Amino acid sequence: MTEPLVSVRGLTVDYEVDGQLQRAVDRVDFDVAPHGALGLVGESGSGKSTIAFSLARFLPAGAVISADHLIVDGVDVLSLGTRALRDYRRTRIGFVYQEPARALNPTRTVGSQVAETYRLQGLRAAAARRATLAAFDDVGLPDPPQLVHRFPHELSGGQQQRVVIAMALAADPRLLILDEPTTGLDSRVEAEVIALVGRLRRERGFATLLISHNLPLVASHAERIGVLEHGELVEYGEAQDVVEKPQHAYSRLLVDAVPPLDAPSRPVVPSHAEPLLSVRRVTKRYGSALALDDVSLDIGRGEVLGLVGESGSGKTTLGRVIAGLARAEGAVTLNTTDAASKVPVQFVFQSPDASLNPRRTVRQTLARSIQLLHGETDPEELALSTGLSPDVLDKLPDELSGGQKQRVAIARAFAGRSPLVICDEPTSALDVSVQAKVLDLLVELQERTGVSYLFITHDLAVVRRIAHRVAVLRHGRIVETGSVDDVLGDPRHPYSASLVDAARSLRGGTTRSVPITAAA
Amino acid sequence: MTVTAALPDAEIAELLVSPRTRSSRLRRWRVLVARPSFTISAVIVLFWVFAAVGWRLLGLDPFADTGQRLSAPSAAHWFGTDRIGRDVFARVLAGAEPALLVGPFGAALATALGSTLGLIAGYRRGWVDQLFMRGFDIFLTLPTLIFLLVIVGAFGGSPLTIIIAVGILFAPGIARIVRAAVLVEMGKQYVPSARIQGESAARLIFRELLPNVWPQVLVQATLSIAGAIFISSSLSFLGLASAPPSPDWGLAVNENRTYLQAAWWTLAFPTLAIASLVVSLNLIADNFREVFRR
Amino acid sequence: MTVSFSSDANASVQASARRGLAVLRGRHNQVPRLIGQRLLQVPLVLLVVSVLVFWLIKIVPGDPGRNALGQYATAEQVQAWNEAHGLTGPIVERYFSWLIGFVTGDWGTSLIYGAPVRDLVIERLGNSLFLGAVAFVVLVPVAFALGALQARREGSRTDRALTIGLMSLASVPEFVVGVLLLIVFSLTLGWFPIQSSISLDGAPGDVTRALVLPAVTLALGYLSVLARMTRTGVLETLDSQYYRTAVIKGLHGAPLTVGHVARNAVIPTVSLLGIYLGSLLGGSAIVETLFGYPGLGALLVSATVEKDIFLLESGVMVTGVISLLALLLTDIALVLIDPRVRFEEGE
Amino acid sequence: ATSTASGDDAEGSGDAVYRIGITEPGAEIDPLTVADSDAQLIAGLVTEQLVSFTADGEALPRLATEWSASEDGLTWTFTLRDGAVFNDGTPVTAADVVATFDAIIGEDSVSPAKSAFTGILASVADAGDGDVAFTLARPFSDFPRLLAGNNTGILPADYEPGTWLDEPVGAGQFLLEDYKVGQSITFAKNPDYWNADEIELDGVELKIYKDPQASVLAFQAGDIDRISITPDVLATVDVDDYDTLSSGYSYFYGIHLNVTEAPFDDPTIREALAWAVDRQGIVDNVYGGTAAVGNDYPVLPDYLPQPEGIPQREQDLDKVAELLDGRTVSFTITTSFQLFGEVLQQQLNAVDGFDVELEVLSDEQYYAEGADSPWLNAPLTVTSWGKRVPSQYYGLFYADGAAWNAAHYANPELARLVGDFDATTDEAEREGLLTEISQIEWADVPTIIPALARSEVLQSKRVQGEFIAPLDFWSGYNFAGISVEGK
Ligand SMILES: Nc1ncnc2c1ncn2[C@@H]1O[C@H](COP(=O)(O)OP(=O)(O)OP(=O)(O)O)[C@@H](O)[C@H]1O
Ligand SMILES: Nc1ncnc2c1ncn2[C@@H]1O[C@H](COP(=O)(O)OP(=O)(O)OP(=O)(O)O)[C@@H](O)[C@H]1O
Ligand SMILES: [Mg+2]
Ligand SMILES: [Mg+2]
Repeated sequence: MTEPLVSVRGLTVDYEVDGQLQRAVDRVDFDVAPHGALGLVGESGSGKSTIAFSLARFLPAGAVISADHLIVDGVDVLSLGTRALRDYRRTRIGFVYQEPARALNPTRTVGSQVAETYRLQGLRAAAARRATLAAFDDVGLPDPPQLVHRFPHELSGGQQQRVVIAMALAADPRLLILDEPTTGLDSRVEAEVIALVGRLRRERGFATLLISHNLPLVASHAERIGVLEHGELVEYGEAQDVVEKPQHAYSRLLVDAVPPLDAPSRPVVPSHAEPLLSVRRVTKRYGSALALDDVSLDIGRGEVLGLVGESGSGKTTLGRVIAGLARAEGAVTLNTTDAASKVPVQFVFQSPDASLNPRRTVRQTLARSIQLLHGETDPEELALSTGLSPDVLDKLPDELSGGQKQRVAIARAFAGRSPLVICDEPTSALDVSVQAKVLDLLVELQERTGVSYLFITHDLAVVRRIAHRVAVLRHGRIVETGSVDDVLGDPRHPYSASLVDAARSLRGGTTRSVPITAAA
Repeated sequence: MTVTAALPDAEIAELLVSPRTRSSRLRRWRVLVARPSFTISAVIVLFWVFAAVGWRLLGLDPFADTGQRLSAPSAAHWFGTDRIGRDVFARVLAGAEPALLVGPFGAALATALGSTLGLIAGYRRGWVDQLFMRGFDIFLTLPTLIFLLVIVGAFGGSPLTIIIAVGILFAPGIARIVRAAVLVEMGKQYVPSARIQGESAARLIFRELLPNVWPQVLVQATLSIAGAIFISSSLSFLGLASAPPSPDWGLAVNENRTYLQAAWWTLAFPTLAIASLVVSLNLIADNFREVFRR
Repeated sequence: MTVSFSSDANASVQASARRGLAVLRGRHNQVPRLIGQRLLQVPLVLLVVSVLVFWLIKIVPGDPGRNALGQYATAEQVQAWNEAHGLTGPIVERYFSWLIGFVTGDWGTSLIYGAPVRDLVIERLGNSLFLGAVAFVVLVPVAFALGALQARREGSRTDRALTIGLMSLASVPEFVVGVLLLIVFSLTLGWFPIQSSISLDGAPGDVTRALVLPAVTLALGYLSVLARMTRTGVLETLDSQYYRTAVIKGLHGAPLTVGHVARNAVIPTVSLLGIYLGSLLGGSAIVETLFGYPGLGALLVSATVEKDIFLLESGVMVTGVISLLALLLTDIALVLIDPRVRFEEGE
Repeated sequence: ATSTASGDDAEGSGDAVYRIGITEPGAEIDPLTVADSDAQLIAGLVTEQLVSFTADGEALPRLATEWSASEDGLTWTFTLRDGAVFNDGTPVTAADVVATFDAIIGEDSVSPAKSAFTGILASVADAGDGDVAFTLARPFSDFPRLLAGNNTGILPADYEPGTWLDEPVGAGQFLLEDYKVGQSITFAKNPDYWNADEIELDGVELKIYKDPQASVLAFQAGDIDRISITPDVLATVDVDDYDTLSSGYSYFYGIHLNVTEAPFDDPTIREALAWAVDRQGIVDNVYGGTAAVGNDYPVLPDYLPQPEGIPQREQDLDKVAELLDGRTVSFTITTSFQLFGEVLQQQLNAVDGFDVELEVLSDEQYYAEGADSPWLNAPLTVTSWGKRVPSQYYGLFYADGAAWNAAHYANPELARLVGDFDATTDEAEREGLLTEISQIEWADVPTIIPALARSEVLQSKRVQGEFIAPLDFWSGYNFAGISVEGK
């Protein structure tokens, strides 16, 4: 056996909270081989990100980290001086941060932020620019020469995430740490990105640490998998073993919770004479770029319309137009009869992080929503109904894990009775077990209250679970609509077909076969 | 091996309160009170508040001639005496009254006015913004002095007048800063999130946006206190208004500045009084920020 | 009930036409628009200000004739003097005659100095711009550096000490700070002249020596506020995820501070800078008075107190243009620094 | 010469320049209308008057070499100096003198000097042979003093009012070389001055300090050669390092009591107030000792004659108690001189029976135009008065209907006595009349004059020679015999 690239023994991290230590990671041991790939899975708050940051030795003030040893590429990370630490970060590791929207500096173009990393590697300006364009291309960003000049807020969520990946790869690291790198991506791009990472890993010879709550995804990439629960590594072994013969109860839970792609879909809702929502010939431009191109669709009462499409296809934009948050050409008509629903459309935003006011507690947010939407519940009840424990109520968004934030965002939309809820990837940040629960919840809520959803997602399994009908969006155009079974089972449009294929292949193999590049 | 991460000073670690805690407010208060810079500052501010309210009860006479002109600090006159023989200690304590009237209230008025207008301008943008901003521009362009002269000329130099003058004078600047901060906040998702729930503009402005621009507002508020205390002194520097024999700190600074070389105590103690108040308020604000971060 | 969100097609077409090429979208286009808009608004603002000044100065106590002729002149003489100097008659008429004169370049004669207002104002303006620019150049880097240092060491002794120092400084009025500086550096050490009545064409050494103390006093007056704002801004930035990302990238030193901290931290401070720049360039009455520096600020104070309306109006117009330009600059800077900032009504 | 940096390049070039700090003149400079002392100084260095006075009150011939009054005291004839020329080279003639005074007393004159001559000077005429005849409306024995008043510098007959700064004309000691508005004014010696031989200076520089503290610092640093003594200057500067020039009495502050309204319509209250004031305290606290205790009549101590035998008022609390008889008097002091107001208020509030408020106004507010101007209407005002002869003060603020009679006081007896006094030239008779006048003013107390102030200055030791009189218009800003160490 060769010397491992990463060798961790007895890693323990405590956060200092009001003068008391709270353990986040408890004596964790693992290795990563020089070109190896380790996957870490675990529920929200189990310490995954903390481990990732420990490897970069970048923990917030107040964190105390200790380990018997923590070696990366022959470097004893915990003993580095300031300068050495800087060099270590610059040359040995790449880091893909969990929340791309916040990992990018809002005041600078995305291109300059990636080029900066190349400059750090010693490239000259022109070379760095060229390398940036190439890297954008590599991670599947459209039209790089134009995109590099955009600011983060002008990109779609998936595009932002890809920029962050490109930025991490630019460092040409020995160890690439990916902390939930694909949460915002559709299944096809997700697969592509993972394949890309896998390919680059082999080509350039770096090791990866992939963190995700998406077990199939991790399994498709990693050789070994570690399962974390409450800061402890409860299972650690070959990927295949973990997925096929999970030992620990929690691992089993994770495996079982993966939504099957061929589960029975919900029957189509018999169409009313008058749809709840009708969108006619909506066109939206950002500058000269078309984000929506002549989109028309209907949603019936009590119907869930799944909206799928690759990243940047205009899903969020359509949602915003329907909600009245963005102006566009065309007509959006909502026929509500329920006079009580003062606020007819609710929105669960793609990035819950930004959609919660950082200075208001969960309780304040929920209470206000209940008030505004004339709900008949109270914050406690609302929190419980979305699987939030009541003690989060007095926390501020920054004190919540990603999953919790998303649940707050969902809870908020259901604070009252709005006939239409637009869910923009509401489960993308959730770990599978929670995701399943939330989906159950959303279905239950929908059935109980009879609202309609426009359900935006890139996860076809999720669509199958929740949607009655599905619409496929590509480059701002609806390329296919129909029942879930029709579109997913027998896609007519080649683009739909490729989406379905990608999803299947990613899930089909539970070992680390990488579907898209399998031929290679 | 144990490494404390990214921590310049062990002391801070102890004082820093991390997010994601279950800690109660009470606990944070305890941390706050344990910090010397907070406690001392609080004591100083309280001291001045008591002085402002209760100096008469102490039997001090800030107006009488003690018979000794410009005598240096001594046991009889702790802070010495001034050019017409008044006890500087008595004057400094009594001066807390006008200072605490004009400073905090003037600053509060300016901050309330400025941040409200700034919030509205930044939130509404478009023509409302243009209208407000050009309105502020008028105030920023109009010489301060004319403004003060008109106000003081028309209404005299009473504390109330000065408070109003400070309020009107400082508001446009604060408004601009708040507006700039709001313009940035408007780019964040929580604004449409609230709007889509049918949140009213007023609540959006004051409940959603205001807490997020609060740090800037707070800085402006604490800083305008000193400015407010000085309005009267600057006015009297330019020979425009004065209210002798008021022991007002600002006025004292101007009245005695010509004795800087000859009788430093007449100038130093009122200045120290102002500084102690302003510094304390700022330190209190700092500590709050650090302990109740987020 | 039918709720319709039918959108305004026209507006969005216009919007897209305005924005032009995708690459140039947003900020590059906002700037010319901003400038164009402001060029229309600035004269309007000035017009309002000039009317206000003309009207408000009436309320200011004092009478130019009495000021000129003193205590012993009779009321009739004062009246005659005022008449001779065109200070009587309907205010509207006088305003328009001033306005027409001003626009056509005839700014009138100063009542106090008996000199042409235009020469007086233009000369002083030059001096004020010079001093203000020097003070600004001294002020901004120092304030930013101190604020940043404090933020990096938040809660430390350095931070506390600087807070105490800066806030104490903010608690001492300019005219005391200035006198202290004069006593130490001019009287005791003899490094700088007591009075800074300079002529800008003098020997560079002399000009510099004369400028140091007023510029420093001026800068100190704004230092604490600016440093404090910077501190707050930097603190917010250091809390951000993108800052952490940049650190993990291995960035450090200038690229980190300039690229990922300075820009973002400076956003809330920018509008303050505009106000400061305006007031620095427009002259500071107190510093000029203390140091005898021939700037616009003190001139305007004299003009106000002595009710020299022609001098005052022209001076106000000139300083007004300066401060409005400074404010415009800040708005431009804001757009350039933060691409998210939009001045139009949001979508 | 421009003044850079410390502004001492005049010294640098080796010139002997006397440097004075002034505050900014508050109005356009025209010798005929200048009103504030700084503007007067600027004009006075360039222009020359007919006569001037020494600190002791002795008359000095300037453009006039001799003068005399007619028997009836109604005509004064002044003989002009031969060979005196204006700085543009034209000789000073009787026509110029006539034109100057016509401009002052003329119908449409805006010269503040006009009020000094109103009711006294009827007309001026060229009497031939270089003589000028002044015809008076009533006899006025102190007439030559009026010719040393402000605005009395002789200007050419063709002088156009308002053009002086363009062409600073005059027959005085210096030539105005450079006027930098708001900064400094430089003067060079006038080689054609009639007394040029005695002017040893190469020039004078007036430096403008807008802030008094700046001028103290400048004086300490040696940038200027003189500074007026005030309490803060005395406290700050080491007096021994400088020469103290104790010049004549030149002004006082009068406390005017409105006798037509409560509380000061009651003479006992006015008197009580006069006995309550601690005059020495005012001399010390307000003037830093550079004043004499006053006795409520406006006769400066260096004026001749002096009233005799009127008891000096001093603070006498028993008398106050007796006069007030248990009453408590409340009123407000209105003034633009803060220190005086503060000290007075402090003194009175320390006396039983007085409850005094203070209102300090800016000069502009205090001397506001209009019928309700504070300085002429408030119940108790404190106003400054410059050097005058006693009967002029009568005309200023005691005479019934006088424009500045803030006390609203009237006494026909006093009017008669002042008329007699002005008409008399006999010294003994004048002393008697002045005593009677002063006695009335003392007893009626329309105005309390607690102190009479001297202009005292500190002067750098580099200055040699003694000023004959203070630098003031009545002394003709006389620089004869003054020199400074060159460098
Ligand atoms: N700065 C901090 N201060 C105190 N506690 C923290 C801090 N950051 C994380 N924690 C705590 O440490 C634990 C692990 O957090 P971590 O972010 O590593 O979880 P995670 O597995 O990445 O979760 P998620 O999937 O939601 O991102 C959590 O209980 C969290 O509350
Ligand atoms: N403010 C903006 N300015 C310019 N272009 C924008 C802006 N917002 C979005 N776009 C562009 O519009 C297109 C559609 O974006 P949208 O956010 O609707 O995508 P999406 O389908 O939601 O993608 P994802 O699944 O990645 O979230 C993308 O190409 C994006 O770059
Ligand atoms: Mg995480
Ligand atoms: Mg999206």
